[in-house]
Amino acid sequence: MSFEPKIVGFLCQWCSYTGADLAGTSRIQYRPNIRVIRLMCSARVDPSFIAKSLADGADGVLVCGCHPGDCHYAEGNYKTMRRFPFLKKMLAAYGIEDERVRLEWVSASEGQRFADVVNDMTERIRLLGPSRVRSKLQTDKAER
Amino acid sequence: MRTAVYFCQVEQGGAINVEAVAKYASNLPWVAAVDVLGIRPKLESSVLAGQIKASEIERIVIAGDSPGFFKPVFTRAMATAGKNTNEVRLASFRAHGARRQDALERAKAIVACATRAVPFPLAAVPDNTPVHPATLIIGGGIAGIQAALEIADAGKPVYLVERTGTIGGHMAMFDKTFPTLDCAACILTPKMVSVGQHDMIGLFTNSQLEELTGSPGAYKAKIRKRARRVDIKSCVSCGICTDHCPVVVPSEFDSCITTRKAIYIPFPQAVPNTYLVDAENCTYVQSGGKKCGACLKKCPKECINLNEKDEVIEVEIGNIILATGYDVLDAQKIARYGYGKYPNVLTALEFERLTNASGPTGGKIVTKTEKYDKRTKTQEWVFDPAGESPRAVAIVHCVGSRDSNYNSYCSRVCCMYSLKFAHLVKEKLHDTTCYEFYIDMRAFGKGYEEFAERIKQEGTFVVRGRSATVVESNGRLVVRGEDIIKDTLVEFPVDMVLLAVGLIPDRGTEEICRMLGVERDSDGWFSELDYNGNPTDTERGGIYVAGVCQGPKDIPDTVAQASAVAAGVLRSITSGKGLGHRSSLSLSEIEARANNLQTS
Amino acid sequence: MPIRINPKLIDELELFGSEDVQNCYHCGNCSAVCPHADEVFVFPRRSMRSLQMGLERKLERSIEPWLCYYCGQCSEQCPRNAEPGETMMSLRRWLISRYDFTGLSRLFYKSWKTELAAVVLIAVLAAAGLLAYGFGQGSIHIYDGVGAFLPSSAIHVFDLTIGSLMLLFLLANSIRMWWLIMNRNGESTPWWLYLRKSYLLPWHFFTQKRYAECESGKPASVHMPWLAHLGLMLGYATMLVLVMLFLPALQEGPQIRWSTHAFGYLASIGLLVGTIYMIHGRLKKSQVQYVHSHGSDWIFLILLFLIAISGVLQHILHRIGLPVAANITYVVHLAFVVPWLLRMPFTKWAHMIYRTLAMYFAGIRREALAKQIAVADTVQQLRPAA
Amino acid sequence: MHNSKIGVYLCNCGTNIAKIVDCPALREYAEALPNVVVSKEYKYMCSNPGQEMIIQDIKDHGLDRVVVAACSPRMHERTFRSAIQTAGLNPYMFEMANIREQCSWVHEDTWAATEKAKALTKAAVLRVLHHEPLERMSVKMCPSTLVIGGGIAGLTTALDLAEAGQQVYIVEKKDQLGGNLARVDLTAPYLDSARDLLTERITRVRENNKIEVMLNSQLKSLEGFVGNFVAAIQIQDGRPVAETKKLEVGNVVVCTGYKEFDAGRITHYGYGKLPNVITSFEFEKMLKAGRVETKEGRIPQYVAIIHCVGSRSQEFHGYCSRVCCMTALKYAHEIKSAIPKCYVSDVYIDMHAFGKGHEDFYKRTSEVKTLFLMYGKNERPVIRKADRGDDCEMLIEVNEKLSGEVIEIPADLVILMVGMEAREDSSEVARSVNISQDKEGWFIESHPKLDPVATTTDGIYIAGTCASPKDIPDTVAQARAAAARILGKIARGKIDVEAVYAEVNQDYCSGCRMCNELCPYSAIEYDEQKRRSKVISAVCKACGACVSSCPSGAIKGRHFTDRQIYAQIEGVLA
Repeated sequence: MSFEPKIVGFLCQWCSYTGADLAGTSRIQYRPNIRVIRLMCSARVDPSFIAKSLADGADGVLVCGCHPGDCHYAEGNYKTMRRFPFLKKMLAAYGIEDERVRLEWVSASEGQRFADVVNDMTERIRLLGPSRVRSKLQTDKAER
Repeated sequence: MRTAVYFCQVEQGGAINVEAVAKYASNLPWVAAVDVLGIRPKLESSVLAGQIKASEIERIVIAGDSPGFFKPVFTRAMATAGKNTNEVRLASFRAHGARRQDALERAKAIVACATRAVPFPLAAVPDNTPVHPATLIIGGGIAGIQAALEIADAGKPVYLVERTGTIGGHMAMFDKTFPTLDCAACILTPKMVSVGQHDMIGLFTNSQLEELTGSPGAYKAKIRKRARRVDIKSCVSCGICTDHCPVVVPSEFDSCITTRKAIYIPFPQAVPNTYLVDAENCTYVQSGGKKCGACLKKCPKECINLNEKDEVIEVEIGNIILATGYDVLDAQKIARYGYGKYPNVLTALEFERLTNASGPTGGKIVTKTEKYDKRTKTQEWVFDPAGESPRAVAIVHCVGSRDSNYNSYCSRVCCMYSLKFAHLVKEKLHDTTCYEFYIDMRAFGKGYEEFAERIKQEGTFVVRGRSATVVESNGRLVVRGEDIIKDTLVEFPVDMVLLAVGLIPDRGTEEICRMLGVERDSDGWFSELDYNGNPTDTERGGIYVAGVCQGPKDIPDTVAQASAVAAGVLRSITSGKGLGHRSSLSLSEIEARANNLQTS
Repeated sequence: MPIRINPKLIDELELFGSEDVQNCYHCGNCSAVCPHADEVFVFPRRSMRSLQMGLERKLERSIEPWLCYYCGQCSEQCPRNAEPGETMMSLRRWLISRYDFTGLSRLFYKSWKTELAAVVLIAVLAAAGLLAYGFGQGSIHIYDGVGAFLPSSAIHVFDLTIGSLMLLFLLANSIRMWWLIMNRNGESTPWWLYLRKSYLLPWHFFTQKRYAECESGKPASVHMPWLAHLGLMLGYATMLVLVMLFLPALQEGPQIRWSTHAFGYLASIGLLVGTIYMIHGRLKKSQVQYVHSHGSDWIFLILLFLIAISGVLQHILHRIGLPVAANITYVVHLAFVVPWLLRMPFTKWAHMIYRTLAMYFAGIRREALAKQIAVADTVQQLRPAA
Repeated sequence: MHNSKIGVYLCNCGTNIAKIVDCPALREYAEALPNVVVSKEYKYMCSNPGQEMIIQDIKDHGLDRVVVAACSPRMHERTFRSAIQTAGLNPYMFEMANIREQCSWVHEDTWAATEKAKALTKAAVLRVLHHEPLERMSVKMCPSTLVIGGGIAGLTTALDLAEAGQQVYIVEKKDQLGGNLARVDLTAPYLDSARDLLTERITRVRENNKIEVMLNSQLKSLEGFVGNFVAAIQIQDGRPVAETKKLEVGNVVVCTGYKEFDAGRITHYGYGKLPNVITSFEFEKMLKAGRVETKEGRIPQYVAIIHCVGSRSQEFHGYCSRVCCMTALKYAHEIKSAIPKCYVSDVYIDMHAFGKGHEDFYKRTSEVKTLFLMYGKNERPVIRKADRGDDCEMLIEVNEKLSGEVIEIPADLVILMVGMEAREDSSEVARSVNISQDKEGWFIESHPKLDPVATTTDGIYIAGTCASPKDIPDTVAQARAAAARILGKIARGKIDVEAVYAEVNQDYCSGCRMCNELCPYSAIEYDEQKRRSKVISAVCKACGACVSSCPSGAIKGRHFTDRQIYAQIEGVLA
């Protein structure tokens, strides 16, 4: 069987989760590899969520929020946006490929965009292959 | 105080019999002189000053439809005569609601107040009436939604009546909103959902007000709930019915650039989020149950009842809010723009849907392509996601607005949404040329001017001059206009023309006026009680106006007004004191009140 | 050097018939719908603007008002009822008064009563003079030949004298027009352009081609104004030639001499039909261009109609052998003709000449401008790339 | 927790879910999950029988947590929450797995969709295990309101509130009510009397015993939070020593208005040097006094009005002041009325005649032969003294756009339409009531479109021109909108605090104050003495921005705790 990536999605409930629902009501088909977790705001995404996801076997993590300027909480998405480069640097330092963690803006009317983002990300991660974070952690544990 | 009353009119055809009012004024004991000066009289301040001095006038009242237009010359005369210039008072018939022929008594009352130096709105306060706590809101657009939530959140019951199958109004159709470009759905749908789930809001979609009886504070409204023919409670919006419905009609929500079925949901995020049957196009309903019925057979939840009948319910209410919104001008009326003749001449709302991510092309901006329609067996121009992108787009402002041949007023939102269109085109198609034909760039709101500047910097060509004609030449559209700043005539070949059509009152406005006794202004919008002081109340007690139905407005102003209306409603409910019709006051009552106010 | 604006000009133009020019808010719709506006001559908006601001020199230099034939599309579609068509019309009147160095034109346009008084005065004087002359040397019972009341040879000389006078004035005014348009502001136009474009003069005069262009796009019934105008214009020109050059032949009778009379009849029909159509149109306000009528328009049309009808009448009376009636009618006819001819260079009639000249000048200016642009382009191309 | 009993309910949604997702398999899978005691599938869980089934099971099996795998929680979370509440459970002991909109409707492959549905259901089961019963709280709502500013906005708000029976305090800096409107004679576009409008308002305010007006006073400080503010007002009114008064208020409406642009900042207009170059407010004074004349007392033959003085320019303010165009047109009419033979030139950039009746007014102004002259944005008309021979006093040089000519406009009197700008004390006000300002100094609303009168600080509202320039009707509408908000809150009598908000664990908090800056709603206060931060739950909107950035991990986002999300992550990755 070919490699099927597992992607964890953190979606803000005002824009992106609504957008993902719209993809559903519009019956826009996309890859089944994403597993969505609903949050109030993308600013709630704690770096540990991403670390935990990767450690637990996710091959990719997608964070979606409202477009800049549209945040239900005025500027939560800007906070996410500013936090992200640092997080990415950290992940890079651990040898985690850049494309595994992605931040995207999806509005409530962008069902198609959500589907496109998921499809694109799935295919990119498929090319990257499975994440080795989990297996490494397990071998580390075993060695210890 | 010795007072002189002068009657002056700005225009021919004032409704009030000025002579009769003048006669009334001359009988007031402190009025020393009355003069009917007629229409646009040629007034000399020195002559007036002479009269003032001679008859020892201490106060002047100028009466008429718009007496303010003559105030400076009288003030000047008072100054020349060495009198107190503060004692020039206005008795404005128009401002205080003496607009119709039957308003003679009102006009007298206005003069009565002015001669006593009492502001008319202070004296003409109708008696308080007890108020029923429920409120009826007509129109489920952003104004109605906002007002409903304001009132319901205060714990007061609201009935929201909406003509179409869903609330949301025009705002739900928009892609992005100027000047912040945030997505309309993101900010509107949460509010719609709140309305749908609110305990205090009785939502009647697909319904209309049928009759209003009662008096301020205690109205009774008959609401016709047109048969939805789908049970709201049990429908799970699975969409199977739509898949099997054979009837295809243009989708109103998509400005008719796409189609829907006879059983349909207006749009995926509709509230209530269920399907409904368009009885006028349903084969089953039209054939009296003899034909079709495909949806009935296929519905897995059996929640379709095509034989459902309209229901008329009666509710008791204390206040009514009109939030009926607008329609857009039919662009076909202006033949020279070729709308309806050339497929790629679009109206603003059509473009909103085209560029919307949930629109027919997923937000891709394309020109129409000709396709063979198997159903109608004709060639039709449709939007196809695979269609060609326009290389050049012209956006024409003031289509039917600021034009005495159509709407003489400014529609207030077109400049900004046209700029937004240019931005959307430029954002999605970098190499596409955009032309904006405008007369005055009305970027007046918070952040609007900055937005306009930004659009210009993005490379959109703004042409000061209203484009006059659109013709087809060599397969492209040619837009002709005068570029006034560059002082030349221009003819731009483009692939798409967007018409910034103006706003007109909703088609149901007239009927509502008839039912509620609310007045309309000459352009057809609802008349407010007092342009400056009371922009949300009407002459009728307990009836308020909010949003565009009172005159074109953008979203922030509409929302502010909708909330403001809620203040009036909540004030009357919480204090238990509502206001009666202003017309319920007699002349003698107003005179008596003015006397009291004058002495106090 | 900044130009001083003159907010008072707009008031003055009202005397020439402009009405709502102040209403214009410059949307440019009129210029864009005008079938005659092009890259070089953008109007009527630009003329409206100059008028609003009182840019007199700019207006005096402008050819645009003459390029307009008042099809009325601009006025119909004007969003603010600023009546651009009527403004162009009143500007033409104003320009006529500006081209006229005597100042009479201005006097006439500003007050139709003055004009009417002048017409009546001259008519009475002319009638008196003609009667005195007639009774002095001939018999009221004889229309032509020996002892004729008004012998055609003498009238011919009289006509030619008055005609020359008129021509003189017209020439002087035309030169002034040329100076205002083509020379005052220091333009240098190569002389050969004047030669090259000279074909435009007869071309425009005889076809009224641009007027026809005006009507393009309108339904057939609306082509009438152009036809009426063309008929009137050609009829008038023909009659003028006949009277000035072939008067004896025209007046001889009672037999009908078809070689001249055929032209005379055609011309008369043109004049009568044209004037009647226009008077009717102005009364009924049947077309946009007939809605607003200045006093001078009425005097023009009524006088011309009276001349035509009295001319026809005296001709008929002569042919059916009523010499006394014919003579009296002839005196009346001439009494109308004399003031008509004399006021020709100062009034609406002059547009027949000015318009044709304007087309000619427009052709020249257009070419001169094209040359300038070409030179500028060449300079641009020759300049090394930055 | 480990003896929790969870019920899992799978909705077929007709065939909407069942067609793609293998529901029996999913049911079996769910049944095997830890702590799950019941797992059922049903055709329509949201239907009455479906809900009844859950309620019955809660009673029969003693369930303490419920998971429903069905449609989007946006659709039916509320339905099921109230169902389990009926059965006596706390509504937050519930979680939904979205297996329709985000699974069966978007995937075609049964196996993959079923796997996904399993993961989502497991995530919900694991998550719900960590749910805690949450209660909605409420805090008291003080019904009185503080209105800062006694202009038309403040008066309108105060009246709406007081006439609804609520106590209002108006704090006015000046010695009289009326604000900038008191300086105006007539209003555009109908030339109605501004004084009548104000007199009506002020009389009503004076007569209302629910309104206390404090003149010559200022807000010194504001403490507390929505419903429970304490305002310190410094009153100078006629007293030798300022008195400070403490007021308990529930809400504050800021209606501090604007100040006019100082025309002296623009040198090329010669304001202050040329005696007959005056500002619009100086002209209003002339109109009120009935003396439209030059400083020398002559009647002007030419008057020029220049628009956008200080507005719409790169140098001064980029924004449009929104009222000047109509005011200028009003002046044109007034001048024509006072001096019929006067020639009025109106020098503008774009004519902003956008409101009701405005375009008509503009046309009327044209009809009375006002000469409209257009200049370009960021270009400068220059005013100079006329020469001796001229019939006017000054000449204005403008590059006129509609004619393309550089022209000179004769003028005896020049009126500069000065724009609006934020008051110099606005930053002080902003600080004391804790709201923010944009770069021009205007107060920022909570949402420019959907919440134009609220601010990000709960209980603080802004109305009128302190938020941005606007005309009288728009100001009045905003003022009333603010009153509506407050009336709504007062009507409820208390402030309902959503059960979902953030909490700071006082033991873990290091007092670094990172969260204080982060919170867009100023919902986190810092206790200087304890050196700890604390969330005002009544103000918190539960976005969770503070939770994820607390370096000490001291902040807990209720119902979105780290533990709950971790469990969910574990679930989806199983």
